[in-house]
Amino acid sequence: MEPTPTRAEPSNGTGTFQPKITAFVCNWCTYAGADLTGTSRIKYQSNVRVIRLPCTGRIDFMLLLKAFARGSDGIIVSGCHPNDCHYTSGNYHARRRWIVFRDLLEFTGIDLRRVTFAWVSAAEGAKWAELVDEVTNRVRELGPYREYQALLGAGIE
Amino acid sequence: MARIGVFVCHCGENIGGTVDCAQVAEAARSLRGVVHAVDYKYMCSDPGQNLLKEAIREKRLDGVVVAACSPRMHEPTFRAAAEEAGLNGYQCEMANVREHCSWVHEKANSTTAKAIDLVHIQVEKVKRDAPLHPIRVPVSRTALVLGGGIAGIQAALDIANAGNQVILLERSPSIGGHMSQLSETFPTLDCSQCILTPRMVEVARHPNVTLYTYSELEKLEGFIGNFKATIRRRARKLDEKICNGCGVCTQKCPVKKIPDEFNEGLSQRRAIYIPFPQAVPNKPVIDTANCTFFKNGKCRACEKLCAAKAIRLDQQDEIVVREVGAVVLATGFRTMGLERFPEYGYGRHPDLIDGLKFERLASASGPTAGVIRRPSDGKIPETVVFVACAGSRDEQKGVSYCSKICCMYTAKHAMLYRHKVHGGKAYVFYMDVRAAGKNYDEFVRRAVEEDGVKYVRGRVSRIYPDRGQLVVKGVDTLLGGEPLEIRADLVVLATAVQAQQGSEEMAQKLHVSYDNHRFFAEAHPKLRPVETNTAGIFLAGACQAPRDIPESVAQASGAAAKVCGLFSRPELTREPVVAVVDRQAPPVWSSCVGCFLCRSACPYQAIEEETIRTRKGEVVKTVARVNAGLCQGCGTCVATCRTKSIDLQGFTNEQLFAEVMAI
Amino acid sequence: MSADFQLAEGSLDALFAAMTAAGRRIVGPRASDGRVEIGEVRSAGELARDGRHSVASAKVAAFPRVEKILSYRAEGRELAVEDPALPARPTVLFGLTPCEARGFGALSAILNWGTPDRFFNARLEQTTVVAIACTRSDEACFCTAVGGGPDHPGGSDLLLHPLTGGGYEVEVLTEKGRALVALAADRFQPPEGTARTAPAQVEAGFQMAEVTAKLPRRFDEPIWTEQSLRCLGCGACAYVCPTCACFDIQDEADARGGVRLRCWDSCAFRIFTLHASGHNPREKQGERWRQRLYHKFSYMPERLGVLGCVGCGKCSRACPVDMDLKEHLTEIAKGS
Amino acid sequence: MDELRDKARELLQAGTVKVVIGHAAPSAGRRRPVFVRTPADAARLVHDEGCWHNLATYLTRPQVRRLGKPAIVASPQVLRAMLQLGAERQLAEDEAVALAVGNASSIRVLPTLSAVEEHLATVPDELGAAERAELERLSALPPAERRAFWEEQLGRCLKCYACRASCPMCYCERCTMDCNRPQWVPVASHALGNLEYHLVRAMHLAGRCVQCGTCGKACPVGIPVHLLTLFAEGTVRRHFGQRGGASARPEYALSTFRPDDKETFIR
Repeated sequence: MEPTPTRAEPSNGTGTFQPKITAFVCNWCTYAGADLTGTSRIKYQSNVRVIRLPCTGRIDFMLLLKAFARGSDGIIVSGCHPNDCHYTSGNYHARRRWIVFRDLLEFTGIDLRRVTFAWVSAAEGAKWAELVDEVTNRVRELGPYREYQALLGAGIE
Repeated sequence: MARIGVFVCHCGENIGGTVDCAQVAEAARSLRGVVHAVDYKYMCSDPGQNLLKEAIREKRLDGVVVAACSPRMHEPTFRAAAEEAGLNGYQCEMANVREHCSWVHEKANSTTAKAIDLVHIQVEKVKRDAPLHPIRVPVSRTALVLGGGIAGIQAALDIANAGNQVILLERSPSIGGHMSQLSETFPTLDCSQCILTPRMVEVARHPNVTLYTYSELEKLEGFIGNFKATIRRRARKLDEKICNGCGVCTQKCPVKKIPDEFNEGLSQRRAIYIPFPQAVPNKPVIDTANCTFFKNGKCRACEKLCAAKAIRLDQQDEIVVREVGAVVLATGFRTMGLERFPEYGYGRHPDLIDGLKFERLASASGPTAGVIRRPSDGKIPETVVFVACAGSRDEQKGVSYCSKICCMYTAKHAMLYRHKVHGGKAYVFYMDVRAAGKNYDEFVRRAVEEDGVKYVRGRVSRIYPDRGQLVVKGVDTLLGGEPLEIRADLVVLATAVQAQQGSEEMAQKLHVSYDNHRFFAEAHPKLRPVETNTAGIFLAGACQAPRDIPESVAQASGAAAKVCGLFSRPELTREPVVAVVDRQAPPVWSSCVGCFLCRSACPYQAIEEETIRTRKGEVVKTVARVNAGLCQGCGTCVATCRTKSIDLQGFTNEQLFAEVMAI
Repeated sequence: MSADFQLAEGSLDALFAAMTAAGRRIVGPRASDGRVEIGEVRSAGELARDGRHSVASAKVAAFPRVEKILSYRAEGRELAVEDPALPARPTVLFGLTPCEARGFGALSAILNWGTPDRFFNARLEQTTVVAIACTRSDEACFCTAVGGGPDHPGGSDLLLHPLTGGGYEVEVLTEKGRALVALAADRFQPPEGTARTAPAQVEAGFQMAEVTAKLPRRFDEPIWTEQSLRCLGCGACAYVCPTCACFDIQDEADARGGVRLRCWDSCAFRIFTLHASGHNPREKQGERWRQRLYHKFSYMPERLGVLGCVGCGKCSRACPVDMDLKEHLTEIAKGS
Repeated sequence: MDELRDKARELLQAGTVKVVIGHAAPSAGRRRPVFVRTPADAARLVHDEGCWHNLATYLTRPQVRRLGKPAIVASPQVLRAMLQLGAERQLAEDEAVALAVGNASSIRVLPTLSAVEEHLATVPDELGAAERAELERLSALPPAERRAFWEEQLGRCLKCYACRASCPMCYCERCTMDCNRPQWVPVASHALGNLEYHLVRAMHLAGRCVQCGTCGKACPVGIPVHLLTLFAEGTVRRHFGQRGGASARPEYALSTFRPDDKETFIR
């Protein structure tokens, strides 16, 4: 499907490319960590849009595909560190899923530099800011994910 | 068509200073399904909440999005407000435009643009919010306490005193546990039994407590509030009700040479015996493994001698099934066997003993009536070496952790010895002295400074017998690793505290997880220390990790408080954020194919089997069903399900899909 | 069968060049690692001409796998609907088998049944079909049983008859064909009467009249379950069939807008007839297989006066479990 | 061949089974699944290299289940599929009799899944050399070329679902592809719909795939879709030491874990 452009593309006014970053985070660690970034007033780039889930175990790999299909240039997936899962083992299951899925993406030639996995705890407000900035900068370097967006609409007469 | 209301909060300058809230509200108005959008200075204030309530009533809203702070902050506030206005609380979502936006970005169009996206995401979510209702689970207000040591006794008493029923289960013939074996207790040196036995009696007499000693848990089914416990009451071979505990049988029994467990084998008991004088219940039990009658059908001496005619040699084990609402695990610990110490001669030498044996030697109720005599020849030892960290903090022995209590009881032992044997020499080999705790360090210092116990920092490399004594070879690392050799009459090893025998089986029986040392695992190391990851099952005492008495008691009371909280209402209500397996009209019934691969994904054993039958009772198929009582709502099963037959209320596939599509 | 022109082997490339120059897209059977596909061919050399039964059908030229039939966008609260421009690219389907060419007739009949299908018609309008008579056949072929033949002119604008000495005799069958000839008139010589390569022998195996006569009364017989025991319920047969016209309408949309697509669908799929209620009028594979046959050999002749089959045998070749249509029809014809 | 027919005939005669699922040869070049229900018909059974279908697919098919208890001519891949179906509760311990052929010198009659598991213990479970080579070749390509390869291949996909239909592990009554609330994967066979379909298929087979390659052979337009599932299954075997079709006990790699599972990419 042809992605309909988001209403107001994030733009820092300088006209440089502003990547669209989608983040899938768990409620108990990374979402709370991002809250801490806020309460600590640590600044980071505004390109990221956060989808909140209860646990990384809930993150269906399909959601990542949908984010790309929606025109995301980069994706962040983040949750509790091993052993810290609020549900004791959701992140362990997630980790296995990621290992397999990431391998498969690579095998089909999808650009892994655009998918970042991280453990960010509720205490790592600073790490969240670094993570978002690092991913945003890297993806800005890479430019729009044209290869994937070219798939949208292709094969439709 | 949805009727969504959007409320954009300025949070004073916190949001308003960075995000153009009016523009966000404006943009929200253009979203399909949004019929009302306003911005306001402080949404969490009373006027702000009233704004929300009025709009819900007047605009007949079926969903609201509050763009403000983090949902982790004010979601309850606004959900409650929505409820008051007659909207289901779960049809209220929050867009986090403060912590995730205004506080972390500069004032810019892009920041406002992000806020608009965040609102849009939540609008798409709330459109698909189903009204949810807290889950109610009936609770049977009886607690099962596993283990009759001090932790179990304390938990049982606290729960019972709050007016609830308790079943206290103990594997051995008497309650009391390790604490009943101790002589004195640190740091006060008050007599262990003097403080414990009143509690033992109290719990046994308690009208709300059913005491099952000499009994074991066969299996536990069900879930929080609704467990079904199957208990095996092993046959004591006598009628407890009739037996008056006179003890004649225990004196006349011809089988005499059985090592006494309570005295750690330092004395002997008969085949029919009462574990120890203050045992509760104070009734004998026949040790069928050693009783002549059970070996060759002869003897029956006890039966003949019993005036009360209480002996029942034909008595069989009894299976009792009880409904319980909660379980407290208090199965305690064991200590590492001396056979694990080749360097110390595998503890084959009678005068090389562990801490518990020493407790019995020092105990007034012990085999030596409290006089310290070495086991080999009953001689009063002139030199005693105490070895701390025997097995603890030792990877070779598979114990990486600190056993926590050894430093304290070793100091206590040395002190007791010095008190009882004047002029006796006491050495303590240690790695570090860990005496954190109220009056603990003072206690250790007292041993050194007042009672002249010699503390040597270093490991003992070898212990071997030599001319009626034990040669202890070690080094004093504080004296530059100078080799040290002490000829001792008695050596006491402070052996490592380990998980109870069979704790693994117990964990599997109860579906609680355990760590790699077989100690039961708490639900959260900091915030849920007395809960397990299985709802309704709690932890007390050393079955979770090495603990001393005050900690065990405190934790037991903590667990009891959790149980009482659970029992305080006839039903327990839980967040309805749980997984559900779809059910459809026949002939589909459910899209679940019953592969049950989701089962092992569930951390809470919440996935059950449901056999679908036609009205005629023919089996259509067996599908998964989520037990709402157990499900905690992580959603791992949802992501595992190939047929998308399981969904998570509050985070449904449709919602997450729509959220991504809104970006 | 009379020839209008003769076309030398060597003239094909010139013809291709002329067609390309005239802005025609040339699509035809071409060999691609071991298989014959339908795709763009730039030169005659690329064309697969002997035993050139392509796996998929050339129907894609007029009835693509996926086509956009409208798109819409949210403007404030309103939806702005856009009609896509009708396809304008003129296409020459070159070197089809006569059976494939005939397929367009049946396809057109069903897609235009009731309301005309403007998308299909617009594409067909732009399409010129050049068939080459078959000199070979395989065991899946049964065109002769369904009113066609290895050199049947039906559905073609031009029909080429291979000559023993190479080159072709050309039958011009329609105005479209004439227009194509005009693009390289000098290459189309008057016929010299050279011998044509004998058309393939395609033995019918059964009498279609028998089948059409028997179907109505065999509806409730176990034969359908029996024949379809090994059927996996995939859509391979329908998707390679030159006459299968079933489609699904899909909206691909988000909160801001979307597109409405027409996508191929197949009556072999379980969910093809699955109702929202869970009820499925064709719950069993046998019922779905029966539907496929009845639609092609009973309903279409009855309602539209055309058979829904051209005997190309593509379905039999594509089927992963060797569901052989010719064999099954023979069995049906045999029965009482 | 004779032995196979004899064994089948015996089972049918004895009434042990109602149907024998095997292959027949309608003509020299063709092999097709066949359902033999009379002792006489057993003569139609063939087994050779040409018999590529994983017949276990039929064990879960309603129309075949209606025939009664089956015996199935079983290559090692079929046997593994049976175990995996057992692990996923789609096939009971003694619901089907396996006639083990292939690597085993002579036909072995395996009446239960336990017997199947025992038998398989002696049969190596290795990927074909050709497949391994192709996987290595593709993995060695620069990402851009790999992408181009799969774009071209999947671009030809008709979404006829022959790969899904022929897979013994694709027995779900409602496949993710058929979910429309939400419509996770587009129905259309356009570039995106095809890519997503094949990624999902591979993910859903990771840890369950018995590496029979039937999906690839079933594809009418010759897309090597089996490479995707083989690759995903390979990842599972490499990282977690678990494999599809290893036993009839549920040990699904993606719903179990080890706290020390190794990865290199999570920061």
